[in-house]
Amino acid sequence: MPLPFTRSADRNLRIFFSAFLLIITGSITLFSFYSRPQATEIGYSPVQPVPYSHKLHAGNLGMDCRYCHTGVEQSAQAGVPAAEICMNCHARVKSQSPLLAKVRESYQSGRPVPWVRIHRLPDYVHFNHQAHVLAGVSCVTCHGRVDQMAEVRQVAPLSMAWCLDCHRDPAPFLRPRELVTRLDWQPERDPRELGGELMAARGIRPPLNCSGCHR
Amino acid sequence: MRGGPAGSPIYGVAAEFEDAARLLDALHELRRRGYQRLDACTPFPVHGLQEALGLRRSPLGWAALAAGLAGASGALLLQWWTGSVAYPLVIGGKPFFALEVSVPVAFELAVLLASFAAVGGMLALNGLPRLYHPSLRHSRFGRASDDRFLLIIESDGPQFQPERALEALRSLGGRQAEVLEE
Amino acid sequence: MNGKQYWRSLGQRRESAEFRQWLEREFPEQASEWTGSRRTLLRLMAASFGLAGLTACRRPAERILPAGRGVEGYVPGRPLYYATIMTLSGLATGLLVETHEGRPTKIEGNPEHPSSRGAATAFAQAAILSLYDPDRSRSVLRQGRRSSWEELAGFLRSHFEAAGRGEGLWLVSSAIGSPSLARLKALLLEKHPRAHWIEYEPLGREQELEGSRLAFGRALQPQFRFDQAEVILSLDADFLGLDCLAPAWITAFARRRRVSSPSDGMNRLYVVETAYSLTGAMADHRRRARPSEIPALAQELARELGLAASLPVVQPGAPRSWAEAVARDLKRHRGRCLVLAGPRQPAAVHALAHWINHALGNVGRTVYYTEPAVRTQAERLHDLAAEAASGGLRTLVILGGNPAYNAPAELDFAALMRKASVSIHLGPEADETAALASWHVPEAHFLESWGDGRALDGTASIQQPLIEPLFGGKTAAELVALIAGYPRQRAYELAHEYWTAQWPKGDAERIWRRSLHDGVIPETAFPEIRPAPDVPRLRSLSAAPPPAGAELEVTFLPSASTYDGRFANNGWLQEAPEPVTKLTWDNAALISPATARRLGLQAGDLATLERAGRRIVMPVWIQPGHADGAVSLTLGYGRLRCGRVGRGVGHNAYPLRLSGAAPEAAALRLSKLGRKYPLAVTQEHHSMEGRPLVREATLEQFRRQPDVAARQGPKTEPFSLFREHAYTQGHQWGMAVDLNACIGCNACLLACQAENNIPIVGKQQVRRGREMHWIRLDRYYAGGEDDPQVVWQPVACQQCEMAPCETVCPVAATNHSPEGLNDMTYNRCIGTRYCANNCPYKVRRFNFLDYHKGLEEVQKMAYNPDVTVRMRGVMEKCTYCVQRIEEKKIQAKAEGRPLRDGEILTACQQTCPAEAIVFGDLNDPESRVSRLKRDPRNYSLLGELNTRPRTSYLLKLRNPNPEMESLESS
Amino acid sequence: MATVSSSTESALVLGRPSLAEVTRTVAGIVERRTPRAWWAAFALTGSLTLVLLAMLGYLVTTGIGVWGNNSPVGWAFDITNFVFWIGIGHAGTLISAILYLFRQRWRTSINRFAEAMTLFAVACAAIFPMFHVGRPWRAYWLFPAPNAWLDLWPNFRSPLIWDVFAVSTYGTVSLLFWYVGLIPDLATLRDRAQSRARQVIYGVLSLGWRGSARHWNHYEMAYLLLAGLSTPLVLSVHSIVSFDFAVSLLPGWHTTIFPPYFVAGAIFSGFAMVVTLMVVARQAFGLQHLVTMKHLENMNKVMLATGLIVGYAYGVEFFIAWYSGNPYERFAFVNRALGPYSWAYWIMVGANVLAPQCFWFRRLRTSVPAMFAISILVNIGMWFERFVIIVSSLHRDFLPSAWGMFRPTWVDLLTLAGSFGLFLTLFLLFVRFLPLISMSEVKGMMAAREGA
Repeated sequence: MPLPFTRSADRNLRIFFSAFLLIITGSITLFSFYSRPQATEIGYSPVQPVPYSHKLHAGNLGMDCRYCHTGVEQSAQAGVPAAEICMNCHARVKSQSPLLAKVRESYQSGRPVPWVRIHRLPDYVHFNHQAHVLAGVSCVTCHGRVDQMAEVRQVAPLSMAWCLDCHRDPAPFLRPRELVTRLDWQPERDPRELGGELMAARGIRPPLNCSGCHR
Repeated sequence: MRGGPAGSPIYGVAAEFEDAARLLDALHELRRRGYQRLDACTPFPVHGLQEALGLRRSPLGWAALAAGLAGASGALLLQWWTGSVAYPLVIGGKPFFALEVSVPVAFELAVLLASFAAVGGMLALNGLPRLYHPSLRHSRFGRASDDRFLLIIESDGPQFQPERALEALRSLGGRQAEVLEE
Repeated sequence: MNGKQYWRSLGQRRESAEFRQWLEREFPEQASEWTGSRRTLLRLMAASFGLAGLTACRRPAERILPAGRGVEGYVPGRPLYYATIMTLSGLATGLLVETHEGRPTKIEGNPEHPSSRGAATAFAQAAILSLYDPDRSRSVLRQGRRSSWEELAGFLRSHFEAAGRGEGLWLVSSAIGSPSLARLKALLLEKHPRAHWIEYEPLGREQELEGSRLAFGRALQPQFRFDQAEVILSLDADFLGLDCLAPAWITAFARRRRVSSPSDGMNRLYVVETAYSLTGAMADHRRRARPSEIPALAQELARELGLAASLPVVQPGAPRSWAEAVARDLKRHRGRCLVLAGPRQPAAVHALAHWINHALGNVGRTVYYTEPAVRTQAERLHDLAAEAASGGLRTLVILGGNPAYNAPAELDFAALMRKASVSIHLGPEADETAALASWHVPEAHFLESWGDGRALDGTASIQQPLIEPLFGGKTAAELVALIAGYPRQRAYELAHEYWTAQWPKGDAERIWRRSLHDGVIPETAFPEIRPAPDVPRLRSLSAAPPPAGAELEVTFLPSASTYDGRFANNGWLQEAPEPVTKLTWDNAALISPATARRLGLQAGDLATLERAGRRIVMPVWIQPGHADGAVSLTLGYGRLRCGRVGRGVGHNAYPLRLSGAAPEAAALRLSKLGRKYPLAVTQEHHSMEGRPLVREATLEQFRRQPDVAARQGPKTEPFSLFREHAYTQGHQWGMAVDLNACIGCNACLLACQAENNIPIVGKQQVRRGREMHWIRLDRYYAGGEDDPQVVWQPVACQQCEMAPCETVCPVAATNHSPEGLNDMTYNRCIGTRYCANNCPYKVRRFNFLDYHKGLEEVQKMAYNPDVTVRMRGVMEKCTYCVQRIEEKKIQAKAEGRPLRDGEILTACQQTCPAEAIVFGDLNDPESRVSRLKRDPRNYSLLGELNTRPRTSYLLKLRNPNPEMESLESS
Repeated sequence: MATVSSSTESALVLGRPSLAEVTRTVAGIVERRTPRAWWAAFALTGSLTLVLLAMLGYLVTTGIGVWGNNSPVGWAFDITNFVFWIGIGHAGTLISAILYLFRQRWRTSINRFAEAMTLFAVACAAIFPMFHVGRPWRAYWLFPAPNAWLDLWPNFRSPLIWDVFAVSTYGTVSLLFWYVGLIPDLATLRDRAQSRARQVIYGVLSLGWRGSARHWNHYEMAYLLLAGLSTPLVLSVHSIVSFDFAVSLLPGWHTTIFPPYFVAGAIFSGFAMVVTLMVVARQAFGLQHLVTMKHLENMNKVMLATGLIVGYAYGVEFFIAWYSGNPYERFAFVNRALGPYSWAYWIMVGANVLAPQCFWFRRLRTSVPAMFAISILVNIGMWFERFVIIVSSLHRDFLPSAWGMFRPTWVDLLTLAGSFGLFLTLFLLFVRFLPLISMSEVKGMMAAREGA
């Protein structure tokens, strides 16, 4: 038999091995990076059946979130408005606009407008809008500056780790109840300090145990 | 073909010996004659070979010890951090961290890393894996992993004289004395 | 345990080889994942599990569908509660129904309603499942082919034009408690004076009314005040169980068994019965007697009380001395005692009971009389049969009920129906009767239709729907209105019109709305009537039946799962173990151990039962404490035309059931068939092994040493090797269960099932030991195998402070909340089952298979949206209804006030008619639960393991008559 | 080649073969063309392995419900098989490590074999904890990997987590140990290779080993270290496996004697399995002069010793149950011996305590058929030991109301059979492609003997 290996064998071996390692580690890092909720969730902005602009209504016209999302202070769900609520104004304003055809149709027939859900939690997570709003957590904390979005897009990962960040240290995210829907509001003093006072005043102790959210 | 065209760099010369005893005698003799860079390929660890070649005791033990300690302390740190810093959960009414329950994992990790150190260190110190080596060029190298003993005198630079080395090996009973190219 | 021998079962008692085989046999040959599953996993959950952490692949678009127009006062995501009623055998009980987004999801008792007082029975709890039962009939059928209400209307108009004065028109309806329907009945009979209308209930109580007719000369309804009675004698009346006409009875009875200090008193209960009932289990003295012995005993008692002195002595010996002792005890408690007879007893026995009560001055105190709320007339079915035989039967209208299945056997109702040229059947499902009828009309469920009804005491309520009829069902009233050609046709109009007519014009609407809100209509209870006994008649009547020389006597019992068969397609009820036998998905012929020995029978043997020339095949079950020489047959099984769940479950006993007074005593022949039948029971695992699990003492013992509960446990001082967590901050939830009040009904079990989306697993899985109920009603026998006592112990997760389950979970899926809850996080669980292995109470339940598989949309509507539906492969268990805790906490915070004690009710606690379960905050020293924890009777189950359970139990007490100790021992 | 001499011969190598002969005998097995018998055996075990895969597939797609497990018997065949295989996996490391440290020469010709067996047993064992969970696709939560979604970690108080670390460490270290031992022999195969393919494959596998003095210097130190590390490791692994039970509070599980008792049992079963396989292998490949009666007899002696320890443990358990006065404990053990699962208990006692007593007699100790039969009995017995501990303790614990019975399903049985298929398949591949006796060590030993 000839020699098992020639001089070049070792170089080839090393090249082969390092290439192998590179591919493995590379793919793992890439996967773990792009599978982070930050990568998968943020930026989701589907096309809605009606081109409703929060920028126009909440931003320019300065409507309060609660005008449409009526449940937010009384219920777990903030609620998406019935066509009726749209028609309160649009019976007069832009009453013939083709963009609003679906809304008018829904109002007539009672058949719902099929909005596409953007902020979704798995059904084993029991998030409660009422509890958060009453504690003084602003809409903006989870939904971002909706008043500047023509089309709403998800701005937060809404992952458990992300929720926990706030539940562990809520102070910086709290504000007086009445300012909850003021998306542009900035505290004039140190938010942590303010939040601390609010926590003390309202006895805010966000749950860190599982059944706080999973039931 | 063996011997090779003159000019091609020479790794050393090698010859085959019948058994371990003759190999050892030869080695002693060669060292007496002033050959420093000697090596032997044997099918099994031959006792006295280390002494004959003047090899130092392998330092692997220390590597393993260090790795073991690292493993144990790393494990303890992990368990303390996850249990009482990252997400302290009340479990069975027990403390967030206790040494007692942390022992098994610490021990296992210690053993694991120490073993890695031992094997990794062995390969590193031996320069393995190394598929090609000049000594493989010896015509009877195959027997060195079977029942023969190969003695190698490595070249120690330009002043190295293969002919004298070959002569020395033959004189000490080495068969198939050959020059090994790089 | 104070000298008592606890044992598992007959087989186990004498460790026989057959028994061991039986144990082996208890488990089927192979793992059959149950195909007839009823519910499915919300796929979303699985999906989100699967997707979690996947790369940025397109997310499936999920839709939000808001209503086109808002609904007044309705906020999406918030449950609403409505008052309504459920009617069973013509008697209404008040309910409070929770709805989410317009779908009823949970039923509670209506605190305002006199017959429920906030409690709900197992049947009421399970009604939700029946509402969403996809097997309900979905359309009008003509000769079995799809038809329509309009077509029926057309047909009826022409048909009844011809019918003229109603010759040959017979109507068979279930018992009518509804005033508005009663009025329509009257109208129809006015229009068709020749027509006949029979109110029939297979479990009717004709004998009771007949008894009062004998005693007072007129049919009267006895109304009991159990909370006034210190001594109660029940003659075969299971008034805590299936003969219970109002959950409030149980509440009242249980109140008299609350003992918190040695000075407190408690009532004493004597029970004479054939089979082992819930009432028998509560008894301080229970006497088992074959059916024919009970009247004799009643008469004996009357004689001892010096009433029927003229009557002959029927049976000397033991019953006599027993009767003596009871009589003395009754006499000692004049005006504070109560004697009642069960519906299976002949009129004479009822008459005697009335007489005795009167004589002991109980009338007006522990019992009073009113007009009967319902009058059924099973006997008139014979006239119908006669008419049919004579060919006079033209049109037969069956309003609810299933007579073809449950009418007295000798009538052969099926043949009778065929004789009618036109037969119309109204019923919730296309059942045995529907199959024979020329027309079938789907009946609306009570949660989807308007109506009204009366409680036992006469209190009327409006039945208001919570959802549109899912399958276009109609009510009896609507059908009657159609037949009677009444101008108004819609159920709402019929009820509304009737009631508003009762009230002053101006106020009518206000009262109507108020009645809807409260669930009761003011001033509708019957007035009390003070009847005088017809003593000469009573003297003359002898209760003793002709001496029955029968080898075996037979008695027929309602089923705790299907009642009279109507709930056969309800999986929750089918899987709820029968309280005493712990049988699920089956019925069996119950016999006593001695009788079994005599006939060489073993549990599970198939036998043929023959009576009056009719024969059926049924497995036998050996029931300790059953009367010798008698067989008890549970009705309501073996339905052939029924939904997928109930079809062919169990064996039909109706073919052996004859009508007429006390037919049960007629002889029965039982012969072994030599084959075995697989029964799914959990009972073989019910022995105390001398362990202090259920701690029990007599009132005397408790008075002598109030710490008897502690003394019965081992003397241990548990300590821990590490520093423990302090549970002193905020709320600390705990629970106390009063074993002295618990009557072992399954209400809590079903309430829990409904509240927590607990799946049913089917007979095969139950046989494998995989039932999913979060709360288990442990039943233990005490005493000899022929006549043992029964004790109950509801066991759910004990929420241990030092939970063994938590330590061993490798992924920390179960851990402790700061409020002392043993949280179980389904979405973190990977299903090692290590926690269940390490749980000393074995209260954790594992989803061995996907028990929510293959579910129709309509069935998903029953889910409670506040509770996650668990997927295959995860562990689940009781959480103290944490979803309710969180809801109330948020509500209190929103209203800026602290939580009130008793504001949070767990599902089991809320429905418990005996008020045996108390939940609350242990950190509040004044909360009810804290006070109970200080009660001397309080003890922890397996406390010696130092698991620190948050649930504890209160010592079970019995109040035996000292005079009778000697009798018992004999 | 030398022939087998009488069974009274107690040398470790018979007939003084030359070094070359040793090489030829051992390497020959690998170089000869595949015998028909091997193919037959491989077909059999291979199909059993496919059965295993099918069963696991059915399990994962349908749920744990396809097994007989129930409440209260949450663990049954799954964990029984796990502990059984892990136990088998103890002989290898024990022989190679502990006997090495004690300079037991007789280990040399069996250690490679035993180590391979260890690896394959651990492979089989690892299947069960992986698949006994209700949601295997989430099993990775058992490892302390940070997770961007949840921010959650394993519960390091749980013995199951200790298992994860112990078993994976044990598997890895055993693999290293085995491979390091193989390197010189792989070099031999490389040098004897008759085809280019073999030359390259064995060449790469041997990492270019030259048997140079420097190599041997570090090599022997590394081997010594591994031996030193594996010794406590092998003891720790089964101790930790026993913690799964000892740390719980279940009567019949919560027992302090478990760690030593389990370790002894593991060695017991491991040696039994080695004997079972070795007896067949040496016959099949004519290794009687390298694996001599002396080896087998020594192993039988070890089995006798460990068998006695195990028997003692059985006894002590009962004594302690009685002595502790704990009624639950007492019941658990009475129930074990007389309850519905007593048949399993008595099979266990018969096979583990009584059967090995035969080894008191030299005649039986040195009779191949006898030791084959007994070793198989012990294997069965040790499987039942785990079954008894797990099932008979679980099925009747504290609250009689929750008692139940376990009845295996066909899936349970086929899965167990399949795991044997996998084990034997791997083994057949091993004996076919790798030297099943450590040539370098045998040679070293022979040389040492010449020297002596």
